Order: sequence, then structure tokens, then C-alpha cells
Amino acid sequence: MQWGSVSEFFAMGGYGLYVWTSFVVTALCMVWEVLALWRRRAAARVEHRAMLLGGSNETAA
Amino acid sequence: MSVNWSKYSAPMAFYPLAGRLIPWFACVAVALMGVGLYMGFFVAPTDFQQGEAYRIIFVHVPAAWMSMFLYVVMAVWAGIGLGLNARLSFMMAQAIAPTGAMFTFLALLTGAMWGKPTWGAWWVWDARLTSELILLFQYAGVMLLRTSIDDMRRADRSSAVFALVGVVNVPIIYFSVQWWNTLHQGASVSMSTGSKMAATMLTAMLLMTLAFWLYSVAVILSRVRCIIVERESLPVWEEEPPVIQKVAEVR
Amino acid sequence: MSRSSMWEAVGGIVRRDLLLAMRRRSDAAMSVFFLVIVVSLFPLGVGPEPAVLRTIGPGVLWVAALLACLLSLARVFTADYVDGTLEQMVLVPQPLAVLVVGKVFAHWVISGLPIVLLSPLLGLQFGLSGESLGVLVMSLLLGTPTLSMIGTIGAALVLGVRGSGLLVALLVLPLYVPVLIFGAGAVTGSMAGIGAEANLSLLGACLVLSLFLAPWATAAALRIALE
Amino acid sequence: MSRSSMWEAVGGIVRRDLLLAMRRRSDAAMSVFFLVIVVSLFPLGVGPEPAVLRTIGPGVLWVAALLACLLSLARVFTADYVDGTLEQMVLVPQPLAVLVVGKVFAHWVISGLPIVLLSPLLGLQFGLSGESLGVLVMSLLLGTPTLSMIGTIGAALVLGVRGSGLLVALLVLPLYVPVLIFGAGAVTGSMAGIGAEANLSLLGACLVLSLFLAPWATAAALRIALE
Amino acid sequence: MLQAVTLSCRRGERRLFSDLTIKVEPGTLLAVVGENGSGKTSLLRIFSSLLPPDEGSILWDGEDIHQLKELYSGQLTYIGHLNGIKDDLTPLENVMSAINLTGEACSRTAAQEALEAIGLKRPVHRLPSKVLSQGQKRRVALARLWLSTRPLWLLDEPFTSLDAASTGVVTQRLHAHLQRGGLAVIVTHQEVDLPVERVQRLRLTG
Amino acid sequence: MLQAVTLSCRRGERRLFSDLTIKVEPGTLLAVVGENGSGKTSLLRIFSSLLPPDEGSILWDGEDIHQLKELYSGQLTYIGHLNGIKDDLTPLENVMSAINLTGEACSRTAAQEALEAIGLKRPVHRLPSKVLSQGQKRRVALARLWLSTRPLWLLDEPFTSLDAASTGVVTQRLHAHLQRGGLAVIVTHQEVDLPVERVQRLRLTG
Ligand code: HEM
Ligand SMILES: Nc1ncnc2c1ncn2[C@@H]1O[C@H](COP(=O)(O)OP(=O)(O)OP(=O)(O)O)[C@@H](O)[C@H]1O
Ligand SMILES: Nc1ncnc2c1ncn2[C@@H]1O[C@H](COP(=O)(O)OP(=O)(O)OP(=O)(O)O)[C@@H](O)[C@H]1O
Ligand SMILES: [Mg+2]
Ligand SMILES: [Mg+2]
Repeated sequence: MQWGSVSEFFAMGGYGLYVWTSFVVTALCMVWEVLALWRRRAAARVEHRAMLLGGSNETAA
Repeated sequence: MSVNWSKYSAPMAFYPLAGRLIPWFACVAVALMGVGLYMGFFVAPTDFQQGEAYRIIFVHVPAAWMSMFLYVVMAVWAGIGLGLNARLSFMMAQAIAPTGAMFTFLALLTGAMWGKPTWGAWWVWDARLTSELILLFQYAGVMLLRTSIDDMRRADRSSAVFALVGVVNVPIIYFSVQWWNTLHQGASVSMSTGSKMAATMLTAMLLMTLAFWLYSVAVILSRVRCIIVERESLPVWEEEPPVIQKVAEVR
Repeated sequence: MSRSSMWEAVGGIVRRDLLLAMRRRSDAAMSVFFLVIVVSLFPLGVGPEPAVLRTIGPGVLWVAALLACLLSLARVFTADYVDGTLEQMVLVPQPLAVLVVGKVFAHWVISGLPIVLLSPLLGLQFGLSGESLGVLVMSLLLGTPTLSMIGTIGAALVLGVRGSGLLVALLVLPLYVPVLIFGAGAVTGSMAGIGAEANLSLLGACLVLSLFLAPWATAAALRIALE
Repeated sequence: MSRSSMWEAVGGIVRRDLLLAMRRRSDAAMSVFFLVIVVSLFPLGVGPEPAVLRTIGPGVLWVAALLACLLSLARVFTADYVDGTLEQMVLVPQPLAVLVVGKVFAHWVISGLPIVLLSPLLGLQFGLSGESLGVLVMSLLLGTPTLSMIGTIGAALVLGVRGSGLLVALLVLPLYVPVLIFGAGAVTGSMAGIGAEANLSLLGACLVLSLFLAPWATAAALRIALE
Repeated sequence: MLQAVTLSCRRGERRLFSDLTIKVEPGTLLAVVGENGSGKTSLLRIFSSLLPPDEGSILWDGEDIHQLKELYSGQLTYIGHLNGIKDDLTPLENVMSAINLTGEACSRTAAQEALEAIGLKRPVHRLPSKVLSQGQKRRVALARLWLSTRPLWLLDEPFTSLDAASTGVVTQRLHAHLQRGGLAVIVTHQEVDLPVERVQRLRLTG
Repeated sequence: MLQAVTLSCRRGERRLFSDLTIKVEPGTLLAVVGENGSGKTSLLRIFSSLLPPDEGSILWDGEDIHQLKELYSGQLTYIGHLNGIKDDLTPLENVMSAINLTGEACSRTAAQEALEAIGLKRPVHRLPSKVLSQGQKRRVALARLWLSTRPLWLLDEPFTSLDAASTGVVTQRLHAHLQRGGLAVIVTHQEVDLPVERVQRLRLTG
């Protein structure tokens, strides 16, 4: 382990900005993707409920 | 054989299967990512040339690899879809594109983040970089072509044709470094030291790659489930599994 | 033909065209993508040397912006002509030139504005500095509406004077050249420390001129096309 | 479906397209015009230094040629699609891919060949020397048909899609990149005395590859578009 | 009142008609018939001011439309061979934007009612127009008639590719328009099912 | 012999028809009727192999057209809603290039005769098609029928914007075709004036 302290860890030998931007943006992208999928799924379900209530059940035939 | 195939390729038969698989992939992905990050930040040593900046490698290389790999996978699904006229394949291709594009974007961004400290520029017009940018355009092309076409069937098939044609570019992207003088250092940066330290770096990088791969599978599977719900006008399933069976049989 | 109903009509046209664009949200994205791709082609062809790239940067960016405008403009009226909407437009109880301005405005919002907004990023890729970036944005902001205005004359003429399209090209492309020279000149000037004011004000003059003249020319061309 | 009737059909398509082009000579002239404008714009935007111009010459020429091809692509199938001729083409008792080759050939004769023939003149403007000029012509001769072949895939994919001008650019330009790199590389290589054979043969390989693959992809795309 | 005075029209080398003088009174309809290429569409376009006549003039309430310009445009609703609808917009949006274009406001419900009046059901209102069938597209174009308060209607083959039911509906609408004192000029190859006293026939013989 | 077997077709969310089974014998004509949007054009496009059906198949002389591919294309003449003529070519050139496209030769005189048969006079043959009237354009498209030796004709609303005389001429041509043992499927909103024993009507109810 080469980090003397927490602040040293965050400084990343002077490259903190670059390293942490990379990692944080990557993490954000992934989290955002998961959240977006979650929302999309919820929306799709709601729409389906509405359709079922609307009674357009032609696919059963 | 055709009977079997069509049975397993039916989206609603696949739906619950995908639902069961997602948690596994997601959990393992998170676990591996944790281990990989730990190794990357606490076990792997400082690079004697680049200092700590090199640690970007643990997201940059996995993202770059996934970006190319996912394109090929997408093209394969597209090809299967065109050949066998299987709806599920088109849906898979559709589900892969956004994630692939995201990784391409990440590879570009992390590369730029790495480039500033090492090369002194956010961006250079180098073969590897430019071709990665072009890969982003290919993803964008596939997705925009799809959204530009209203008819679902045509959207599927047209974007599949384009994805297939575009796959010609992937090897070209890969080998362009050799045809063109380049700044991007390839393997020389990380592993040439050849010592024990390089080995831990390599392990961390591979762990992260595996984690990204599992993450992609999980995300893509759940996106495909959304797509199935949106596109197949079927009742909602998983709450009452028997219904699925019935519908599948009727079909 | 009250003033308010004129705004109603212009607003209607702008709204409809924006709606059409929203239907294809990708449209706005498209001109941006196009710009980025064309800009990336030049380094591929010319080679990666930063010094050379910085020299040609403003020119390349401006040419690419012009091409993006050109490509999207070719179609401003064609669709309307083919599906008969243009007939309806001409028969509206408002002056046609005013409607044309509405149409061009909608078009610029969809395809010109995104280019302007994106240009600093591309400028960075070519190694332009802070001040030059500002001049680049400014020049595009003044230049792209001019390109749109001039382009519509060509687009309208192409509808009517099919046979002598060569004439159209001869007419419109030379009109584009000054805009390009002033636009690229402004950026190069600011890079060379000469200052960009002269070129920028020339661009502004072009804009004002085109704003006053182009709609009438376009309206006339449209009427001829429909006879 | 005898062999002779196949030639009849392909010949028919080539003849018809050339005839149409003759009717609209302006369209054919457009791509050449465009080339000249784009190319002569660079000295204006970049400044008159001969060294810089010679460095960027091959790249600019190739990019301009590529964009000229791209601009003309929009026309390949759209008119046929709108007026219903494409339906008739798909229903012909010959393999569609073969007809596509005929169409691409006609397209190349109209818009690619003039570019090839004009290029030495433009090369001279950039101060290219005798041997490099030869390589330039050769590379364009091998490259532009490839561009046409690849481009038609895109043109077929976007039929009937709104904003197709830009979409087709987005789809096709990434696929053009290798051709651009080899083409510009050949000329730069010959200027640097490295020799152009490697790049030229790669261009040839691209041509052969596209000749075998593109027509099928285009035919598939056309069928999909008409469904 | 719409009048054509010593109208003549040449296209290319052909003289389509000459010295045509005719009067359309409020409450009546002029049905222009004749074989293909006899100049019916050309005449209608002259009436609409899209095409200037070679000789003669069109008078609206006694004034030359060449002088009236936009004022005259405000009096008419023209539906040509082409439908004038956008493939990418839905029927609803198409109707609304077509009306907006003329400088009038058009509420969503009004547009919906117009579309329903001509027999396009609700689900169809939401589809992009390009997937509609030929006849459905024509109906979208004609739906504007239900929203038009203009006195003069110029219709070029309105019944093209309409089924029998819709043809009837459009004819009824025409009848109502005439009864309210409107004028109409239509080009058609079919019989128009309107009371004889309301219809004036003009046969062009090319 | 042309057969449709348990055909079904969905467009978007609508099922246009399902389980459609029908047989067209040589010498007879199938007239597809139905209201706008009921799927007539879709059916014709399925017959022409342009549109793949969702279920079922089309048999030509007992063989699936999906298998026959280009062989089947060689059997049919299809004229759709769109005329398939080039605005910049003359009617003569249009007819000749349309025939050439199918891999057959077409002499100038043959094309001229075809155009005259459908009532387009000599001077019109030389005009660019874009100046023709709607009905004249349709006639140029239909002129191909006089040059077609194919057994199967698929026509989508052939009589659109034709005048009464031309409608008669086309009907006669159809009759001659049937008498020579040809088959035809046409979509129309009008009555077809052919002997009843030759005509089979299919009404789509959407
Ligand atoms: C925007 C800029 C960049 C982009 C688009 C980019 C793109 C890529 C791609 C596509 C790969 C995977 C290809 C392969 O495995 O051969 C890759 C790998 C790699 N990149 Fe980058 N890169 C960028 C900047 C950088 C920078 C600045 C560095 C370091 C100085 C770097 C170091 C590496 C390394 C070490 C690998 C792994 C190579 C290997 O092991 O094969 N990259 N990059
Ligand atoms: N530039 C031209 N040169 C020669 N003739 C022309 C020209 N422009 C138009 N025409 C002729 O003028 C006539 C135009 O007729 P128009 O479109 O008014 O006919 P129509 O009565 O509406 O016919 P349809 O019933 O077919 O719609 C056609 O006969 C056409 O051939
Ligand atoms: N993508 C789609 N989504 C929903 N509906 C669609 C789609 N594509 C086509 N349709 C519907 O399918 C039908 C197509 O009908 P088709 O063109 O075959 O009608 P038609 O019987 O020929 O009518 P017409 O007499 O008007 O020509 C229309 O009702 C149309 O609304
Ligand atoms: Mg007419
Ligand atoms: Mg139809």
C-alpha cells in the first residue's frame, strides 16, 4: 500500500483531477444507465397496465 | 430443429430466463469491480514513468475493449436476425447499441483524461483515437437509423444491415495503428516493465474488464426485457408465471 | 390580413417545422454529427501534425459548417413541393416572404444553432485558443443564418428552374464564398493577432443584406416554381 | 432469366440513368462544381503559403472528392423511390444486386468520373508534381467507384426516411474512412518518395471487396425499404 | 361571385382553351369535366391564382384577383391533386398545421371532429401519415373542408381513391357549403350527386 | 393459377386480414374491393412479393413464390399507386425503359403503338412527362399493359384519374388479356365492366 494518507490518496500524485474525473464519470454513466433502465421499465409496465385495462386483448386470440 | 429454435427464440420464453440471469451477472459484476478497484488503487504500484496517472488504465482499457467487442456482438445478433428472421435477435442488437456507445464514449473521455497529463493535449488526431471516434459514429448511425424509421420491422432490418456492413470497420480500427504513424502507445506503456508489479496491474485490469463485461450483460439483458415489454403486445408477466406458459404455447 | 393573423401564420409554420424536427429528434443531432465527422476527415487525410492542423483549423471548421448547412438546406422546400404543402403556403393570405423568413428561422434553429453551439469543442480539437474560440462562435453565429437565407434562394430556384440548375449553382455558390472568406478570415485574423472586428462586421453586413433581400427572391422563385 | 436478358436489363438501367443525367446536365455538373469550390476555398482560408498548401493538398483533394461523392449519393435512389420506378426495379426477373451494379456504374460515370478527370488540374493548384499527379488520378480512379459502391448502401438504407441527407452522411462517412486514408496516403507517400504501391493495392482490395459485398447489402436494403 | 372573363390558357404549344367566360353564383357549384389533358387542372389553378392566365382575367365580386392578391387568398380553400400533408406528422397535426398556416387558430377537438366527420377513427389520428393508405391520406386532406369558413372552394378531383361512403360524405359537405351560400369549383370524372339547380357543368374539349 | 393460402397481414397494431384463402384461375380476374384502409393495397403487394405476409403464403402454379423468387417476378406485371415514370423522360422513353428494365427488348414503334392504344397522341409522346396532366401520366404507366406478355397482372386502382373513355379502353385490354388465358388481380373502387363469369370479387372488411 503506497498511500500515506487519505488526502494523498485523493491527490493521486498530482493527477487527481484526471484520474478521478475518469473514474467518477465512468461510475456516473453506469449508474445513470441503470437508473434510466429502471425508469424505462416502470414506464413500459404502466403503459401495459393501461392497455390491459383498456381491454385491447387481441393477442389472446 | 427449427421448432426448438423458434421456441427458445420466442421473446416471451426468453423474458423470464433473462429475468433470472440478471441478478447473478449484476452481483458478480459489482463484486469483481470492487476487487478490481481495490487491486487497482491499493495493490498495484505506482508506475515509474507516469506516476499515478496511469491508473486511468483500469477504466480506459476495459471500456475501449468493450466498445469494440460489443459492436461485433451487436453485428452478430443483427446477422442472425436477418438470416433467421428472429425478432429476439433484433431486440438483442437494439439493446446492445446504447451500452456499446456508452463505453465508446467512456473510452474517449478517459483517453482524453489520460492524454492531457501524458501527451500534453486532450486530443490528437491519431489513428487509434480517430478510429475510436469513428466507432462512436457507427454506434450513433445504428441508433439514429433505427429511431428515424417508424416501421418497427423496417427499423430492425435496416439497422441490422448497417450494423453488419459496419463490422468491416472494426478490424480496420484495430489495425489502423500499423498503417498510420501513431502517438497512442499501445502495450508499451503498461506491461513492458515485465516485473511482479506489472502482473498486479495486469490482474486488476483484467478483473475490471471482466466486471465491465458482466455489467454489460446484465444491463443489456434488462434492456432487452424492456424492449420485449414495449414491443410485444402481451400482458405483463412475471407476477403470474403460468400466464406466460399459456401464451407461449398458444403461439 | 391583420398583423396578428400574420404572426399566427408565421408562428404556425415555425411550430410545424420544429414539430417535424422533433418527430425526428435525431435531425438536430444529425447536423452536429455531420459536422464532427467532416471535421475529423481532414486530419485523417492531411495527417496529424498539430501545427498544420492549427493553421487549417478555421478553414476546415467553416467549410464543414457550410456543408452541413448546404446539405440540410437542399431539402427545405423539396418535401413541401412534392407533397403539395407549398401550394397551400403560397395561397395563404399573408405575404409569402414573411412565411419564408419563418421557415428559414425554423430551419436555422434546427440545424444552424447546434453547429454554433458545438463549434468551440471542435475548435479545441484543432488547438484553437480561448479568444479565437470566441471569435469562431461569433462568426458562425453571424454567418450561418446568412448561409441559410442565401441557401433558400437556391433551394427555391432548384424547384422551378430544373433545366438550368447549373445556373443556380453558379448563382448561389459564389454568394457563399464571401461569407466563408469573412468567417474563416475572422478566426485566422484573431489567431494571428490582427483582430477580427473588420471581418465580423462584414459578416454582419452580409446577414442584414441577406435578411432584407433573400426572402423576396425566394418568394418570387417559389411562385415561379408553382406556376 | 437468360444471360442475355440480364445484360439487357442492366444495359437498360445504365442507359436510362445516363439519359436522365443528360436531361439534367446540371446535376452532373454539380459534383464537379462542388469539388472545385471546396478545393479552391482552402487557399483562401488557409493562406497562400506553398509549403503548407502542398502538405495539405492530397488530403484536401481527397476529402473534397469524398464529399462530392456523398452529395451526389442522395440522388441515386430517392427519385426512383418517390416515383415508383424502384418498385418496378425490384420486381424485375433479374437478381436485384446485378441491377444495383448497373445503377452504381451509371452513378459513377456521372459523378465520379468527372472528378477523376478534373483532379490533375486541381492537384496542380496545390503544387503537386508530375508523378504525384499520376498517383492522385490513379488513387481516385480506384477509390471513387468504391465510394459509390459503399455509398449506395447508405442511400438505400435511408430511403423514405426524413432528414436522409444528413443521416446518409452519418452512416456512410465512417465507412469511407479507410478509403480516404489509403487514398490520401498513396499521394502523400509518393510525394515523400516512399512509394504508393502499398496504398494503391489496398485501395484495389477495397474496390474488389466492395464490388462483391456492397451490391448484396444494397439489394437487401432496397427490399427492406419497399416492404 | 366568381367570374372568368375571356380566359385563355396555353401550355407549351397547345391552346387548352380560349375565350372562356363563365360565372359562378353564390350557392352554386361549377363542375369542370373533360378528358385527360383537356386543361381542367390548369383552369382550376388559374382560378386559384397559382397560374396566371395568358389572356383574360378572374373577377371576385367584380374585382380582378390580380389586384386583390392576398385578400383573395383569404377567400378560398384549394385542394389540388396533391394532398399537401406531411408524411411525418399525424393526421391530427397535419390538419391543425394546415389551418394554422392560413393564419387561423384550430383547436385540437375541432381537428378531431373534422377527421371523424370524414370517417377517420380516433386510433388513426395518432399514426404518422406515411403509413396511411392512399384513400386515408386523401381524407386527411379533405378534412380541412370541415374547418373551412371560406366562401370559395376549389377542389381538384376530390373523390380520387375515396371509397363510396366517403364520396357520399364529401358530397354532403359540399351541399351544406352551397346551402350556406358558398361557391365551389370542382374538377371531376365522376357524377356529382347534388341537386341539379345547384350544379353548372363546364366541359372542356381540349 | 394464383393461390393465397391462409394469408394474414398486420400493419402496425392493426390486423388487416387473417386466414385469407383464395384462388384465381387462368382467364379470370380478382377484383379486390373494400373501404379505404382495409388492406387492399397491402394484399396486392403481398401478391407481388414486395411485402412478405405475416403468415401464410402465395402459390403460383402450386409453388411458393418465396421459393420461386425471380422466376415469379418474370411472370407478373405490377402497376401500383405510383406510376413509376420519370418526370424528365418523355412518355416514349418512359415506356421503352420500363420494358427494357424487365430484360425484354422494346422497339420504338411498339412503344408508340402502345401509347396510341391508350389514347396518347403523337405530339404528347415527345413532351417531358412532368408537363403531362395527372390522367395522362397514369396512361403512360398503363401503356405497359399493351406490351406485356406476362400472364399475371396486378393493378392497384388502375382507373384513378382516367376519363371515361380511357377507362373503357383499359377494361377492353383487360378483357383481351383474360381471353388469352391471363390472370389479373385489380384493386378498385369502381365497377369493372367485364363479363360476370370472369370476375371474382373479394371484399375486405378491414
Ligand atoms: C481519447 C483518447 C484515447 C482513445 C480514444 C483511446 C482508445 C483506445 C482503444 C480503442 C484501446 C483498445 C485497443 C487495443 O487494445 O489495442 C486502447 C487501449 C489502450 N490505451 Fe488508449 N485511447 C486514448 C488515449 C490513451 C492515452 C492518453 C493513453 C496513455 C498514455 C492510452 C493508453 C492505452 C493503453 C495502455 C491501452 C492498452 C493497450 C493494450 O494493452 O493493447 N490511451 N485505447
Ligand atoms: N410545357 C408544356 N408543353 C406542352 N404541353 C403542355 C405543357 N404544360 C402542360 N401541357 C399540356 O397541358 C395539359 C395540362 O392539362 P391539365 O393538367 O390541366 O389537364 P386535366 O384536364 O387536369 O387532365 P387530367 O384529367 O388528366 O387531370 C396537358 O395536356 C399537357 O400535356
Ligand atoms: N405501421 C403501421 N401502423 C399502423 N397502421 C398501419 C401501419 N402501416 C399501415 N397501416 C394501416 O394499414 C392499412 C394499409 O392499408 P392499405 O394501403 O392496404 O389500404 P387500401 O385498402 O389500399 O386503402 P385505399 O383504398 O385507401 O388505398 C391502413 O389502414 C393503415 O392505416
Ligand atoms: Mg387534372
Ligand atoms: Mg390502396
